[in-house]
Amino acid sequence: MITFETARTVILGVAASDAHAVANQLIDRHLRAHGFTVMNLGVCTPLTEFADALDDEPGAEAVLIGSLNGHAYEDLHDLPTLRGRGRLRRPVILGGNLSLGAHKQSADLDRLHRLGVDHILQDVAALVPLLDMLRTARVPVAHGV
Amino acid sequence: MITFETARTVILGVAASDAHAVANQLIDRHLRAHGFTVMNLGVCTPLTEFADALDDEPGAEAVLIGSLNGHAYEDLHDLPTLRGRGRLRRPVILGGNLSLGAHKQSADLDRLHRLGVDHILQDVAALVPLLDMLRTARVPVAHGV
Amino acid sequence: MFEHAALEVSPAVAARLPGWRDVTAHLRSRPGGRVVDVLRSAERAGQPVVQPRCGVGGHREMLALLRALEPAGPAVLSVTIDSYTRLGQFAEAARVLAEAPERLNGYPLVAHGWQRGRELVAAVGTPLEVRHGSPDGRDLFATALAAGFTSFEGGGIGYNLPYCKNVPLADSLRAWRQIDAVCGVLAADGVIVDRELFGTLTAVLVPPSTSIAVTVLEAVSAAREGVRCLSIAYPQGGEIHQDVAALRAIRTLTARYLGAHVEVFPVLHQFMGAFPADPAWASGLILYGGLVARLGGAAKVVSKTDQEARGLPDATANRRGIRTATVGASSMFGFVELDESRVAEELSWIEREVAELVEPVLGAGDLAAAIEEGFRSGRLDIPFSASRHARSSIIPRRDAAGAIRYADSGGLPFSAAVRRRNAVLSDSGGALRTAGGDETGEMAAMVHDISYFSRRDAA
Amino acid sequence: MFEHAALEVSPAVAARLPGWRDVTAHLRSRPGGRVVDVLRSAERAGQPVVQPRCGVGGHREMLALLRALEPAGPAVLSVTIDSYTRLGQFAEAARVLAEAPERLNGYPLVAHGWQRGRELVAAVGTPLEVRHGSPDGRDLFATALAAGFTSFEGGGIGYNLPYCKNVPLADSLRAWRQIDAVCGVLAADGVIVDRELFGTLTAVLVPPSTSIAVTVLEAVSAAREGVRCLSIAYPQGGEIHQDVAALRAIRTLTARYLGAHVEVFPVLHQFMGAFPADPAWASGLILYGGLVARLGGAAKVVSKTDQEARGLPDATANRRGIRTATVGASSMFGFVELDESRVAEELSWIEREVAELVEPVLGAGDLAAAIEEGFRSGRLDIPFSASRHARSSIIPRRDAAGAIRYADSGGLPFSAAVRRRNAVLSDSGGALRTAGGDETGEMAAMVHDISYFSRRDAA
Ligand code: B12
Ligand code: B12
Repeated sequence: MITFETARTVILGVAASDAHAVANQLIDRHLRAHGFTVMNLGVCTPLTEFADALDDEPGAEAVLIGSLNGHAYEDLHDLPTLRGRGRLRRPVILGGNLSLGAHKQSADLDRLHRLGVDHILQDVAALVPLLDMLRTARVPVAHGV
Repeated sequence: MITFETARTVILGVAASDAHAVANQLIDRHLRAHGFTVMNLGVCTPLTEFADALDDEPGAEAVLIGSLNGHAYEDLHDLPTLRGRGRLRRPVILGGNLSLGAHKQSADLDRLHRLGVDHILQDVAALVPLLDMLRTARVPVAHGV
Repeated sequence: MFEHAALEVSPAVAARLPGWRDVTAHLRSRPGGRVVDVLRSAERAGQPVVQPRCGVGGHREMLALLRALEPAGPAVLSVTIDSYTRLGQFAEAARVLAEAPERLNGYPLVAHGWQRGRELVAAVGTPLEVRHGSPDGRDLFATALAAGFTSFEGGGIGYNLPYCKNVPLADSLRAWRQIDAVCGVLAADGVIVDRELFGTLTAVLVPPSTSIAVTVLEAVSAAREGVRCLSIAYPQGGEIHQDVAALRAIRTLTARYLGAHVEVFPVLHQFMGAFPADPAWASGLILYGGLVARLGGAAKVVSKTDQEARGLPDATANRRGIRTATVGASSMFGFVELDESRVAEELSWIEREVAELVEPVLGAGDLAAAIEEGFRSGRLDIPFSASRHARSSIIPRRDAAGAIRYADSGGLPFSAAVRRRNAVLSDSGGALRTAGGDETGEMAAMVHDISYFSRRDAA
Repeated sequence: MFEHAALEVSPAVAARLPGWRDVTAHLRSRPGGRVVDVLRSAERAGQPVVQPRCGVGGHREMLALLRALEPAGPAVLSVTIDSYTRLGQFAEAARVLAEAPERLNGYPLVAHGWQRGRELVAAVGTPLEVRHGSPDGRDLFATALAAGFTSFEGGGIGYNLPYCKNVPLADSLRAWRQIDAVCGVLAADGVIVDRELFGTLTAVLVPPSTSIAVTVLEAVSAAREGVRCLSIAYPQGGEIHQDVAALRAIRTLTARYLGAHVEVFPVLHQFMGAFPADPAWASGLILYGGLVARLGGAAKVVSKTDQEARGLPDATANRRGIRTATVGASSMFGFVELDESRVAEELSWIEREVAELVEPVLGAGDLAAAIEEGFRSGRLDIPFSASRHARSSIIPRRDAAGAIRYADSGGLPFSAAVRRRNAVLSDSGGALRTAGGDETGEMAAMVHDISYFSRRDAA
């Protein structure tokens, strides 16, 4: 296990209408194994709850949201409003099964980016490298504007 | 078993390039069970062989040709020529798998009709009724003109 | 205005519904046939019938979907409900329905209303079941009853712990007791509503005795409320001797704990964990599920599709799934015989484990309170709980043959013999695992076991 | 100009071919890998590899087809030859190729010429086999060798009786002896050409001992000519214990009659009779075939497609068939165990029946003459012969379990014990048959048995 000088914290959770728990729990373990402190909000977490958590833990590097049930867009619907109010100003990283149906279109992801999602990952293995990269290039308030 | 006053004869065979024997042998038995005399020329029978058989057996009511291997059109290619020479002037009844591929088009059958095939049957059960019908409506030299 | 003393429906929903007499009169007319009759005839035939999952947002689209699936020959069709409705967020469901119905992952029956529900029931000759995942299913149940559905899935444990974060078990158990009580009233009146219990739980590496313990507790609770027809679902785990034994255990254990006045139909959910993405492996797994259902004596098998790993299936894939499951459950594979002594061995251990889990709970005076206390203390538990109200301190693992064992049974009150067997068998699986990616130990083993079938993806 | 003393090639074809040294040098360079290596590694892995049938008229289309199928993971690919070329009507094949290549039911390799054959071999990394059905395969063989194919199907009986009307067995046996002799020369030189024997025969209700007797006779003949690598194909009949026993009998019987200097690879042809039209039943049957191949210890399984009943498959269906066969032959179905005592019982009877058929023939001085005389007298026979040179006086029938028996063994020199067992078992099937349409007795029974799988057509 790798340890870091400074504790690194992330906020993790599953989107508002989504109860899929397995990937969430595996990602939690994965990040802990890589030295992160994980504030895991679990399944069925509305955006406001992510925002509240970030208020409680302002040192968190990023907000990681999983969505499996096809409702990613609807569940992140209020991201622009929240960001407009100055909340959730941290990289939002989204992963899972991000639209309905077996035939995916790139428009599905474009739509999510337009809501303000900063990074979309297919693969959990890309998570830690992305977080490392973001820390290096950190411009905390640049996100969500 | 049904018996008839007059013996009824048909000529049966499988198209020139086609070796599929099973349906041919079942149809043979089927027709015999219905009182027909069957001149079965078997598999791989060129049209000229059918024509020769009809010359030998001028009382035959019809010429029944099976084609399973997808070569029906090619194997019956010379029907117009033979008919033009006054041969095979008897109803030609065709059955089997009459074109290549799993997706059949009605054009495949039209093309066979245009060669001079008189009747195309999907189902062996329709054979005896068709032969009965043809006998009732018999106009022997009308075919293939 | 829907009113029944046994069932508290939220006023807004109740106001839109017809009266109790209209509802029961309509049910009594059996508009779309009854699920219970289908299940009974499956039992008689000794061959499981097939039911797909299916639900889309729009009403017209839902009608079209049911009509598209019916020719594939399912004996029961589903109306699968969207996530918002499941969580009681009817307004959100209605908003998305108005804006973009194609973005709902199921049919929002409450938002559509019971009249449209009746249209669904009338649209096909096949009886319908509502499948959802609502910790509190009362509003949906009232709407479904009014619509004339004769089968309703769910239970106070199985529709809570996998499906939400923070609904106390006391609340969900109370909600489902009310639903069961209404079914009891109806049953006493000759109107049989099939109640299906979701033993699938969190679907991933669920040990059979965990699944069955939960459904036995729910079944006993339902039977006490007067329910007379129960479908008890178990999720295919992947090792056929264990799966067949589990399906058979549903019969032996419900006979033991319920008595003969309740009809019980074992149901197999085809593999509910991470599915292979490759359509050929997926179809193979679907066929395999049909096979397990028949060998285990299930009355029904709920089918998957070859698009499962990718997203909600289109109608074509769903039809294919129904047909493939039908073939798997058919006499074409009648030659498959299992090592019956191995099945019997699994069966007896499943029975024992379930007994050790449920008997302390059933012995208590207040069943609901005992269940709640069980999960609080960890003497009842499920893996990967979505809810905070279960500890998830059990660690499931596949053994060398692929069967699911308790590598750690957490706070479960297992006897030493049960623990020992599970420990030995769990260890046997270790040798087969190759570390996945940069993960090690525990985590790699878990990912490996979750990916048991989904690893099979190469051309 | 192709010349080898052992092989008489028609002058027109020989004139177009390169010389013997060029041909062997090219083969020795192993341009596309060797089929024998693939088969050996399948044997080592204990898992059958999959090969599709595939052939279209046009050259570009054939290249595209091979490239489209390769990603599905076959270990061997086929170049299936059109009916005109099979019958030696090269001019007719060339005419249709020029006019409308899409109307040919296979690839006319002779008309295309050996250079294009080399392009096929070079196009894919998977080795190729020529599959055809030519009573006299010499011209095709010479062209295939020049093209660099390392596997060539056919034999003097199996490529005569099912494939033409009136070629004397003496002629076909002589032609194939020449082909085998050339393979013998090559083998002595280290160039192994796999020779596959078509035990499938007329494909419909072929009793296992008939299939194996024919291939054993062909194998002995080939081995005497020096062939060192034989694939021996058996067509899935539909009853798994019988089919598994038949595949195992290929090993025991070739060990008995050939000796150890010939490598033998049992091959299963997935069900070769009337296929179900419904894609789900068809896929189930394809998966089933994969299963039989693995359990029977086949080195290779030749796959069908879910379009089999309808017509030549498109590439998509063919890919699906390869994948489905692969899944069926995989460890996903490793749990299937058979009643080994039943398999052993079938095996011993198959061995006995084959012995009773072949030993009188093998005992004769001139093998070819004895084979010819066998078929003339009816002491050798096949059902539904396309050729006049077999009597087809045996009547095959399914027993109650679906296994294929001799209801009438015609002139076959079976012992009383064999006859008795076949009679009893054949009768057992009678009760299961419901008369089809207006046919009665014999005919209805035959249609019923032929339609064993294709009856399964309803949604
Ligand atoms: C298990 C399962 C369930 C279980 C979940 C139990 C639980 N509480 O956890 C149950 C049975 C309860 C369930 C319910 C439902 N499910 Co579900 N479920 C699955 C299934 C079979 C496996 C999911 C799983 O656990 N996989 C194992 C984990 C480890 O992998 P994963 O979840 O795929 O996650 C990977 C990646 O997506 C990524 N990832 C995931 N999250 C994140 C987050 C971040 C930040 C990053 C970077 C990456 C990442 O990393 C993971 C590892 O590779 C999938 C289909 C499949 N894949 O086979 C369907 C599936 C996800 N479910 C689906 C649906 C729709 C539902 C339901 C809405 C019911 C319905 N209408 O069919 C309900 C959900 C109700 C609700 N309120 O959300 C759909 C989603 C449809 C779509 N997107 O088009 C799927 C795809 C099935 C399908 N084909 O229809 N489900
Ligand atoms: C058995 C079989 C063989 C056996 C035949 C043995 C023999 N000599 O009889 C073998 C293995 C040797 C064989 C070889 C070939 N076959 Co083949 N064969 C079949 C198979 C599996 C079953 C045929 C059968 O006997 N069915 C049982 C009988 C009772 O039914 P039937 O033949 O379908 O006939 C019914 C109807 O068509 C109709 N009917 C038939 N004839 C007639 C005649 C009349 C007058 C009437 C009214 C009705 C009628 O009545 C019958 C009863 O309902 C079919 C596919 C299938 N159906 O599953 C392929 C099939 C017919 N074969 C096919 C082909 C192409 C070939 C080959 C050319 C090889 C190749 N390229 O793939 C060679 C033929 C070589 C040649 N020279 O002809 C293709 C035809 C393709 C197409 N049309 O698109 C098929 C459809 C397979 C496929 N999907 O590719 N085959």
